[in-house]
Amino acid sequence: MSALLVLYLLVFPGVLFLLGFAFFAEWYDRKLTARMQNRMGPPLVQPFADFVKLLSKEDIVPDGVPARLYAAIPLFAFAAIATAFLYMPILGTASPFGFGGDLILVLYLMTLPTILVFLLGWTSNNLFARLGSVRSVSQLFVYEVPFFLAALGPALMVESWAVGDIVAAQEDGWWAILIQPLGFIALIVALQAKLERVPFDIPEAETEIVAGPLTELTGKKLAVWNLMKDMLLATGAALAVALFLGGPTLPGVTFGGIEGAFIAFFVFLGKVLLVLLLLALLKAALGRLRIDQLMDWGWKVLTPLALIQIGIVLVLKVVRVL
Amino acid sequence: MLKRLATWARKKSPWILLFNSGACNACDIEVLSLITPRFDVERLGVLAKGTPRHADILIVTGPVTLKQMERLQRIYDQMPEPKYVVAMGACGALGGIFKGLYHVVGGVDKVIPVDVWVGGCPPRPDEIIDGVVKVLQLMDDDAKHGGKGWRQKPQEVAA
Amino acid sequence: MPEVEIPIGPQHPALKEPVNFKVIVDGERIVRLDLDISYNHRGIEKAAETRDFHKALYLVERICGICSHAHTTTFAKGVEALMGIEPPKRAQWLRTLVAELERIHSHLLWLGVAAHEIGYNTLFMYAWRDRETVQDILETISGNRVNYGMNAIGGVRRNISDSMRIAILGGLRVLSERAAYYTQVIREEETLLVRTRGVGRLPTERAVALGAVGPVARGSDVSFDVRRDDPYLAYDEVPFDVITSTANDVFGRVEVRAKELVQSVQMAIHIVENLPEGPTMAKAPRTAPVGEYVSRLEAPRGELLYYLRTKNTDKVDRVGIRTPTLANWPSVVEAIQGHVIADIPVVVAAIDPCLSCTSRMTFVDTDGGPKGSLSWDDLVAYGQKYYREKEGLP
Amino acid sequence: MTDEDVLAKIKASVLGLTEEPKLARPRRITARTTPDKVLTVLSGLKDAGCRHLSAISSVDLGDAFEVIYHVSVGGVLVSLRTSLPKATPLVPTATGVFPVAVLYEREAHDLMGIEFEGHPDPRPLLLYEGWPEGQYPLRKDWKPPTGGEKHA
Repeated sequence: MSALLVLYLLVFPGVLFLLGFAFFAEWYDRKLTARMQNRMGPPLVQPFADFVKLLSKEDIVPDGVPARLYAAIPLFAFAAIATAFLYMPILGTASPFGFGGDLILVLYLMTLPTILVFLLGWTSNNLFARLGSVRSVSQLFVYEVPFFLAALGPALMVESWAVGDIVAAQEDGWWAILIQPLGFIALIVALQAKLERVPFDIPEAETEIVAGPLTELTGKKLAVWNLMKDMLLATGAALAVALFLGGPTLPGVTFGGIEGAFIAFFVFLGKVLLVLLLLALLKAALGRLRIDQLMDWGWKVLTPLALIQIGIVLVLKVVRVL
Repeated sequence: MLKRLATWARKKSPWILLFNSGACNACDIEVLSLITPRFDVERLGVLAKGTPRHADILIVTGPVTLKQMERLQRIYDQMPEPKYVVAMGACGALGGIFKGLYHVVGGVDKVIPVDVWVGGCPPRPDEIIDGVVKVLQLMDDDAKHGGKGWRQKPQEVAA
Repeated sequence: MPEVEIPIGPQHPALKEPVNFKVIVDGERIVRLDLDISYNHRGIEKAAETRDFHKALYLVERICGICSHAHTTTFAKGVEALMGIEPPKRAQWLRTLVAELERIHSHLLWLGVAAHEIGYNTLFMYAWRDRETVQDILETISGNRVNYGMNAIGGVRRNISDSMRIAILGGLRVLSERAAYYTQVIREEETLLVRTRGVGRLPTERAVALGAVGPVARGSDVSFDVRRDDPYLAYDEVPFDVITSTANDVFGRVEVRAKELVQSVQMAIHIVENLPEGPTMAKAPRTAPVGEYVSRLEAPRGELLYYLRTKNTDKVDRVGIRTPTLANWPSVVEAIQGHVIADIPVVVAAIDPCLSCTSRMTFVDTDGGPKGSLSWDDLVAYGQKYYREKEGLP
Repeated sequence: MTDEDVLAKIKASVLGLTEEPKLARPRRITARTTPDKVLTVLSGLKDAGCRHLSAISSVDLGDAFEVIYHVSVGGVLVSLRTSLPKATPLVPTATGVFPVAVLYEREAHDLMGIEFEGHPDPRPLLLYEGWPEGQYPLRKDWKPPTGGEKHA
């Protein structure tokens, strides 16, 4: 049994698959955005080529920067996201590592990169990086709260903190998105902000402060950081699918054994592509917000949206409908 | 094997950085129209990057004015190896129509080593893409000869 | 409050050209802007004195790639006035046609770059895709996408055949739909409005006092357009009206440029449809008599002024060039006061700076307060406090 | 405002002109004054309606310098000319009357060496930091030290 577990950990839905899945997610996102902008877009192999090229580039550490810490930060972020992905149900309604409170763990692990971006920007001894890191932390407050609240909805509905139970409850076709559409919208928008993509890419606002915290990052560190970003995109989409779209299950379709896992995987993949399409649409259709506009918008629209959703779920719970 | 993979990756994702060292911005708008729908270099893997740290190819437009001289030098030093420089248009080569003016130094190669010159005033976007492709071929040759040392200096070629 | 000085440029992704902003900020709020633009000063005025008229024409064309035709037309028009010759009617109309096509090309370019500055890349891609249509038209006429080389002393070097006329009219019809689409986009697109409305305020009397020109002045309700007030070429025979907006801010400038885009397309169609027949070149003498002349023209960015002085030789004795962006810089410094850093690219892009044109000019706010630098602990403390107050307020 | 109205208005209300303003070409009026009366003439022109300072040109006539203020109302452009002695090219700054003049004066100072008395910020404008002091490239007698090639 443990050999299968190690195989699960390292090869299939584990690290190796996650790398491929992350590159695919980035290619899919860039290709969609390019097609929406009437352009051709990069070839499938592009993210992999970017990654290998960056690995082979010279690794410059600017003076006045703690070299070891600076090199370690991208690896921390990489490890955090890799573990978060393990708890995503892909082959069945629950991942073998799932336990009682794994939703909380996943949410915490997905917050870690933003804190590390702040540390990265701060230690890189560059004015733009410092300004970018201050912005990314300021932006952290705006989207973390609605992100947690939106994730709270389905957990409240099923009264359990395990992603596996949430997916199992949705097996009968009653996907959380049907009952909690507001929660889904809040989660998608907060996810876009967490990934710091347009319209929320204020910390790396290319046209304002060069590349924000990433200004001084080069070579291997930049390669790992970009890879971590892609994995965060893939994990975020997988979480959205698990919580709101019933994970790898289809109403009325249940197969055991190998075929079940096989079908479950493709169902999961289809739904993730749908979520990625939504994110790419957001990215192509909107321009960047200003930091103070984001603050007002976050507190006055995003958080209330999630709160209302929680309220509705509570009322439904009391009325015993669920 | 690893070396071939690295060279293949470098050829597949050349990130460019545009630096205007005193040009009349005709070359700049032609380089910019590379990333727009009609020419779209993203399909070749080319991305326009904002910081020298992330860039592989530095595209310099214009004759180097005295004021831009040491800034151009600083930008070039900040770029990680292996780095390449494309000098754009007649100005990048020998100062073009601005040659001999009191505030102009002349060609880009007076300040930093240049790998590829793209002719024209301004060169058409497809000529610029051809310039980038030539840099990619240079990457191949450099990988075979281990670094840039094998190349003849332009003066030697002329002699 | 101690201020932090943030240098943006001269190499910066937002700026396609070298300008260096020393931004004095207070957390995110801009206290003062000190900009230094002379990175691509090449000394063109000195060189023009050593070249005869025809060679100087080529030099003057390369002052700025986007408004090259404006520069050559102003120079040629000035020298012709000094020589006392008048280019034939058809040449005047062709010059006006290329001038309007260049205005379309420049406004579309600006629309894309301004959208890119606020991170709205899709509009950047769309605007530049449509700009290719204008560049195709210019290429059919003059053989080159940028730096067309249309002008010569005494007339125009290229002519339009009937087959070209059909192709041009086809392209212009496509453009008129696109221009109408863009005027609608800038008025309704929420993310654009949020970033342009109320940003970079410039009341009318300040615009006049600060000598603003072109869409920047017209965006603050100053009705001043050289094409109407000081008519030249064929502008007195081509119907057009001067567009102004009373918004007095970045949105006003955006609106003026979008409407001018629509109008330039109509003017170009009008010119191509009733182009007079006749020769396109007039015989020009080798030398120009002693004299002075101030030649003015409405370039895409505003009033371009050439002071020409000749003394009976085939060379210009003195040429003083004042470009539109040079006159618009004080308006930027005034309009940016009190905004956040995120607004710098938007406000700067709103005057559509053409730095190769300017290639001169530094301006420092005259009430210069003490400059200090902030250690990063203060910066962190200040940044957080700034936002807590901000959040605390609403 | 046609050319004649502007001309008439200037003749009537602007004082300090040393010469009779005349209509040199359509919509171009030329006038002349002495350096010390420049400010009075400029504010007179401004009150007469010419509120837009288009440009300030500086010319090296060989034996003297000439500073020309181009002020315009609508289409009509008034070129006010003052000549300055070669040795001491000094004229009061016009930033009081036209704030935008600070730019044009700095350009004239940088390239032609004309001093503007009371200028708020006489830092170098166009030339790079390492430019040798006292070298004014646009003067007729100025030759680039090394033939315009490498300078640094």
